[in-house]
Amino acid sequence: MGTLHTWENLELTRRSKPLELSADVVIIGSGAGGAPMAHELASEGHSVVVLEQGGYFPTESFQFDCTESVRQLYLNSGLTFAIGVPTVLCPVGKTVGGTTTINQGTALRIPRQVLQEWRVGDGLKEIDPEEMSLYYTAIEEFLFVKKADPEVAGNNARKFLEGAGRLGLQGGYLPRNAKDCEGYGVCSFGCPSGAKQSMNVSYIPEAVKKGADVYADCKVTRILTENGRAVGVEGFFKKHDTRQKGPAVRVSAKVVVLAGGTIGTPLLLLRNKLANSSGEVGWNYRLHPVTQVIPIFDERIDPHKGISQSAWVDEFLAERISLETTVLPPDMLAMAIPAACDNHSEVMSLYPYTGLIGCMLRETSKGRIVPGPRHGFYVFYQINWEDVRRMKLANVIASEIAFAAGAKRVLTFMAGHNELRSLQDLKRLKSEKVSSRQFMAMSGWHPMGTCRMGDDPETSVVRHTGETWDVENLFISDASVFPTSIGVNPQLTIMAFSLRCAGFVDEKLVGETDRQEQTGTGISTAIA
Amino acid sequence: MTTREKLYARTIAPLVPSTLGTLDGFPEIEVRRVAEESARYVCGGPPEVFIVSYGGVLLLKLLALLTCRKPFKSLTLDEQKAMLQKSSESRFMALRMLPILVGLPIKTMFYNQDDVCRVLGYDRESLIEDARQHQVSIDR
Amino acid sequence: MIIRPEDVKGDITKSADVVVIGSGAGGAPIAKELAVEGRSVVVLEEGAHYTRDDFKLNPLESMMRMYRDAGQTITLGVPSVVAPMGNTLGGTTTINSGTALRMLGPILKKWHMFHGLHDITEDEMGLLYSHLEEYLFVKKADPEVAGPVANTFLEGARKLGLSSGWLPRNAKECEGYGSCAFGCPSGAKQSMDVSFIPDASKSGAEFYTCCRAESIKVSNDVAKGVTGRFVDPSSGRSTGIGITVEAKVVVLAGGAIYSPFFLLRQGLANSSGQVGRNLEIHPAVQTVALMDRPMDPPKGIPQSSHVDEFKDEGIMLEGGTVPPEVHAVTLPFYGKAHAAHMKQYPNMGIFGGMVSDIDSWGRVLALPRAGYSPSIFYSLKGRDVEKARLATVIMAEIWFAAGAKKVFTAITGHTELGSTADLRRLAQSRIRARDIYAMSAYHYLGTCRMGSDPEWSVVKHTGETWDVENLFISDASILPTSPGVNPQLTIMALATRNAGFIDDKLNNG
Amino acid sequence: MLEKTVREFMPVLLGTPEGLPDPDIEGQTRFALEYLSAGAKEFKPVYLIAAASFKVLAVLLKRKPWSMLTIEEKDYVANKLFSYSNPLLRSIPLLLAMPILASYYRREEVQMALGFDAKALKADAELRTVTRDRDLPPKCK
Repeated sequence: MGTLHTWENLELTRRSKPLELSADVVIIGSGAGGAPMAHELASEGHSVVVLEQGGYFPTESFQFDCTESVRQLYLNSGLTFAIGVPTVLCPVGKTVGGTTTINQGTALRIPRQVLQEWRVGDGLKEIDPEEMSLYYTAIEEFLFVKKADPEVAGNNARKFLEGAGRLGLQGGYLPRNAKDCEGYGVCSFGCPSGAKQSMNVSYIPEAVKKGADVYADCKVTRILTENGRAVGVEGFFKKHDTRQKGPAVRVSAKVVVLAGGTIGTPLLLLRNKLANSSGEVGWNYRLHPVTQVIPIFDERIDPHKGISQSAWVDEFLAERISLETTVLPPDMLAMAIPAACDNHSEVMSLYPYTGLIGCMLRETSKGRIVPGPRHGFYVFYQINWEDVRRMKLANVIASEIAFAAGAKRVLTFMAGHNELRSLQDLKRLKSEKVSSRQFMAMSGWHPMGTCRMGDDPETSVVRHTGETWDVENLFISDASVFPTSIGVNPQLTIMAFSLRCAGFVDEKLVGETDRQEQTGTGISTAIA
Repeated sequence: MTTREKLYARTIAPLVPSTLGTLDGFPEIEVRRVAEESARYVCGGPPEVFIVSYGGVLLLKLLALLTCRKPFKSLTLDEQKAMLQKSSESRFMALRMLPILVGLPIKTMFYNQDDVCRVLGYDRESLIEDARQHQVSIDR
Repeated sequence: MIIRPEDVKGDITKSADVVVIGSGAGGAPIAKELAVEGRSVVVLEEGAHYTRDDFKLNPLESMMRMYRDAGQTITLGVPSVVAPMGNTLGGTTTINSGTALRMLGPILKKWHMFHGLHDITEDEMGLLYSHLEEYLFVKKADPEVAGPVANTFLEGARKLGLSSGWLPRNAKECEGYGSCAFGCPSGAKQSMDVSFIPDASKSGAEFYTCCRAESIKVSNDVAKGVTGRFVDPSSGRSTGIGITVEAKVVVLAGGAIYSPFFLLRQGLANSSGQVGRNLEIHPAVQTVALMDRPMDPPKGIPQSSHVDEFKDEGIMLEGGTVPPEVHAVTLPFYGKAHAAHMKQYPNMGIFGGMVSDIDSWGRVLALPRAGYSPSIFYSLKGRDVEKARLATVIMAEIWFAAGAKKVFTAITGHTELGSTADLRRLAQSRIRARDIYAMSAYHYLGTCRMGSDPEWSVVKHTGETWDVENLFISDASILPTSPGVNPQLTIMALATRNAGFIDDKLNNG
Repeated sequence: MLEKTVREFMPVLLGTPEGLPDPDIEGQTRFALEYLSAGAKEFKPVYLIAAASFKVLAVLLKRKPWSMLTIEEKDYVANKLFSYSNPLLRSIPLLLAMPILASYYRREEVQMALGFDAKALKADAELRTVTRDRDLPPKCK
C-alpha cells in the first residue's frame, strides 16, 4: 500500500531535513501522462514514486467557487497568456491529477486520419492503430466513459443539436469520463460530486492502493544523469499557494519519466540542458485555438444547469474544425466576454438566455515555450493566415447553427462583426476578410507538441517508445510528444500513449534488473 | 494583503463603477470588496501579468487625462463610460483591448459574489447541498 | 450525323429545338438525352473529329492536334500551372485518363449549406450516377492490366495501412496501352466520341466539327440562336464559311475556361459579376520514384490506382504515368544529369496528388490576345500550399515503403529525397507557393457557378442563367466547388439533370 | 532566328546520353520549330527572351563571354538557374528545354531503347474492336 503525501500530512516546515528516496521509476507529474503509467507499473509490481508540484484537493474542497479554485488548481492561477496577435489564454492545471482535474471530461479517441498522418507524415510507422484501440477500450472501461445523458446535458446542448440537425450536420452528444453526473456545470473548477473520473479520483488512488507513493507540493528542478543515463531527480517541497520553500528531495531511480505536461517538461529539459541535441525542445507548441460564439435566445436556457461540455458537431473535422458546446458559470462568462461597460452588463443581465458554442481548430500554426527568470516562462504563439481563415469559417458555421436553433442575436467576438442580428450580417461576415487582429477572445485549452516524437534524431526529441534520443532511461509521456495537434480533446490519447510508454518502461526495467544481477552493482549503491 | 495588492486595489477602485456598466436589478456594487478581490486575483498570477495589468490601468487613466483633459476620478460616471466605450470600439487593437484587459478581474470578481449570482438564477448554496448528497464512489 | 468541314460548301442556316456549343462531358449527354426524346439538336464543336485509327500512341502529334495550344496552356500566377485542355469532338473526355468517380458525400452537403443548392438531392445524384456507370461500362481497373507502377504504389500504401484501391474507369476491355491521354488506340475508353455522340447522331442530332461559335443571338433577354464560323483544324484560322442556327434553347458547354471566355467576350449573363471568377483547377503535384527493379512505366493503365485515405482533407493521390517525351520535361535536371536520369526511365514510377483548392485565387479573363484564347490567372494560396506539401510527403513515404531508392519531388530545395531524413526535413519545413515548380491541373471548374442567390452565382440549379432566359450552361464551370475527385462523371450527371429541365422548358415553352 | 537558338541550346540542355542513340540535330530542330508554332502565339517571342536572358545570366555567373563558355559551364548554369526559388529564373531553363527534350525523346529508336514500343502496341490495338453491345465477348480479329 503506497501513500499520498502532501505538505500538511508530512508536517513539513522550512527547516525539516531533506528527504532521500529510491525507487524503480520516478514519474514527474500526475496528470493524464503520469497517472496511468504509475498505475500500470505499480500493478506490475515495480516501486513507483510520483512527484507533483501542485497541491492535493479532495472532492469536498470544491465549493462551486470558480475564482477560488482557479487560484488553487491552475498554473499561475489561470493567468498564462501566449504572446502573439491576438494574445491567447492558455489555462493549464497544477494539482494532483493535472489538467484532467480542471478539464470538461470529454473523452474522445484520436481521429483515424490524424493517426495515419502521423504514421505517414511524421515517421511513426511503429504506432499500430489496433494496439492503440486496445489501450483506448481499457481506459474507457476504467474511467466509465459513456455519452452524455440528454436529460442532464442541459438546454444549451439540446438547442445546439437542434440547430445542427436542421442544417443536416453530423453531430451528437460527447462521450465523457463521468459516472452518474448530475450536471452541476463546474467541471473546469473541480467536480464537486466526484463524478468526473479525473486522475485524482481514478488512476492516482488506484495506483496508491497498488503501492505507488505520490508526493504533492513537490517541485522538481534537476534531472541527475550518469554517462548518458538518467539515474534520478532532485527538487524541493514548496507549498502550492504560498512562496514558502520546504526541504530538498532527491529520488534515485532506474527510469525517470517526465509527465509534467507540454509546458512543464520542456522547461525542465531546457533548464537542465538535456535531450536537446535536435534543438526541437520547446518548439512546435500547439494549443487548439478556440473562439466562442454566444447565441441569445428568447426562451430561458439556464446555461449553468447541465453538463458544461456535452455536445459537438464533427462534420468539418476533416477541415480541422470542431464545434463543441461549453457553458460557464456567471463569473467565468463575465471574464470570457470581451466587451466594455454597458454592452457587457447588458449581455450579463441576459445570462439565463444565453448559450455558448466553442469553435476549436486543429491548427497548423506553431508556438514556442521559453524559460524565463526564477521558474517563470514565456509562451510565444502566433496564429497564421490559414488558421485565421479556418477560424472565421468555424465562426460562420457556429453562427449559422445558432440562427437555425432560433437565436435572436449572435455575439461573435470579432471586431467589426461583434453582434450579428440577422442573416444579412452573417452574409456580410461571410464576404468580408478577417485578420488575426480582429479576434478579441481566443483561448487554447490543449497544449501539445513541445517535445515532438519522430523517427529522426535531428527533427524530434523522443523515439516512438517515448524514450529521448540523447539520454537513456529518460522517458517523456505527456501531450508534449504529439508531433501535431489532433483536432479533438486529447486527454484519452495522452492516457493511451502513457499506457503504451509504460509497456516500454516495463521492458526497460526488466532489462535493468537482469543487467544488475550480472554486474552486481545496483544503481543506488553507485549514487551513495 | 501584500503592499502590491493594496497599491493595485487603490488604483483600480475608481474604475470599478464605470467598468461594470449600468446594472439595473443587481445589488449595489461594493467597490472596496471588488477592488481588493481583483487585486488578490491579479497579484496571484505571474509578475508579468501584474505589470501589464497595472500598466494598463495607468495607461487608461492617462488616456482619460489626454482625451477629456480631466483626471479619471473627476469625470462623471457617464463620461467615464463614454470614454471606455469609445476606446473599446477603436480601430487600433491596443486601444480596443485596453478596457477589456483592465476590466477582466473587476467583472469576474463582481459576478462571483453570491448575491449577484442569485439574481442570475445561479444559487450556489443549493448546488453545494445537492452535490454533498450525490457523492460518487468508484467501487466497480 | 457528324459533319466534317470538307463536306460543308457554303454558309449554312438551320433551325432546331436546341443548339449546343461544345461536345464534351457537358454537351454530349444533353445532345443524346434530347435527341432520344425526339428533339432536333445541333451541336457546334470547335475541334476536329479523330477516330481510333488516328491515335498512333505518339503523344506530341496528338497533343498538337487535339489539345488547345498543343497542350502548352499555362496559367499566369505563382506557381505557373500547366493546364492541358481538350479541343476535339468529345472534348476533354477524349484525352482524359477515364477515371469515373462519384463526387464525395460531404461536398454535396457543403453545396447545400454554402451555395443553397438544396434541390440537388443525394438520392437524385445517386440515380444519375448509377445510370451513367451502367451506360459507360464503368468498372474497377483490372490489376493484371494495370501494370507494375500502380501495383507497386498500392503495395507501399497497404504496407502503411492507408485506405487505397483500384479506380473505377469508363473503359470496356482495356488492355493497358498506356496512352489514354493521347487518344485510346483500341477505343476501349468510353469517352463522349464513342458513347454519347454516336447514340445522339443515331437519333438525329447533327454535330458540326471544326466549327467555332462566335456569338449568341439574344433579344429582350431570351436566347434565340447562335452564329459561328468554320475553322481550319491545323492553323485555327477561319475558312470564311459561316453558320447560323435558330433555336428555342441555347446550351453553352464549352468547358470551365471557354464558356466564361465566351460570355465575357459578349458581355452576357454577368449581372452578378461572377462569370470567370472562383476558378478552381484541382491542381496536382507529382513525385517520381527511382526503383531498383524495372517498372516498365509506359505499359499498363496510367491512372488506375488511388490512395483516398485523406480525401476528406482534400488530398487525393492518383496514378499518372506518362510516356518518355512528356516525362522528360518534368525531371528537375538539365544537360548531363538529365540524360543520366532519363536513362533510368524504365525503373521510374510516377504518381500524382491532387489538391482540392479552397483558398487559391483563380480567374478567367477575355483580354485582347492574338488568336482566340482566354487568359487564365491562378495563384495557389494558404491551405492549398500546405496540402500540396503534405501530398508530396505522403507520396514520398509510400514510395519509400514500396522500396524506392530515390524520390524526386516538385518542390525546390527538396527536389531529390535520398532517405527518410530528407523526407522528415520536407515534412517539417514550411514552403511557399513559389517553391513548387511543376504543377499540372486537369479539372477546371467554378467559373459560372450554380447557386441560389443571383448576386453570388451565374446559373440556377437547373443550369439556366439568371439573366438570359433559355440560355443554359452545362459543363464543369457550373460546379460551385471541386467534387474532391475527377469531375467527369459529376459533369455528365448534372448535364443529364439539366437535359430534363430543358425538356420541360421545350414542352411548355 | 528561332532556329539558330534551338540549334545552339540543343547540345547544352540535352546532354550526351550515352547508351541512347545520339541526337540528330536536323530532324529534332525541325520538329521543335513545328511544336513551338503549334503552341500559343506568344510562345515564340517568350522563347527568344528566355534564350537571351539565359545568355546574359550565364555571362554574369561565369564572368566569361558567352562564346568562350564550354558545354559543362552552360550545363552548370542551367542547373544553377533551376535551383533558385524565384519562379522567373527557374522557368528559363524549363522553357528552353521543353521543345528540345520533347523532340529528342519522341524519336522511335530512343523510345525503343527506353522500352516503349509504340508500333507493337498500336498493332495489337488494331486487332481489338470494342463494341458497345453488352452481350458480345471481346472480338479479336
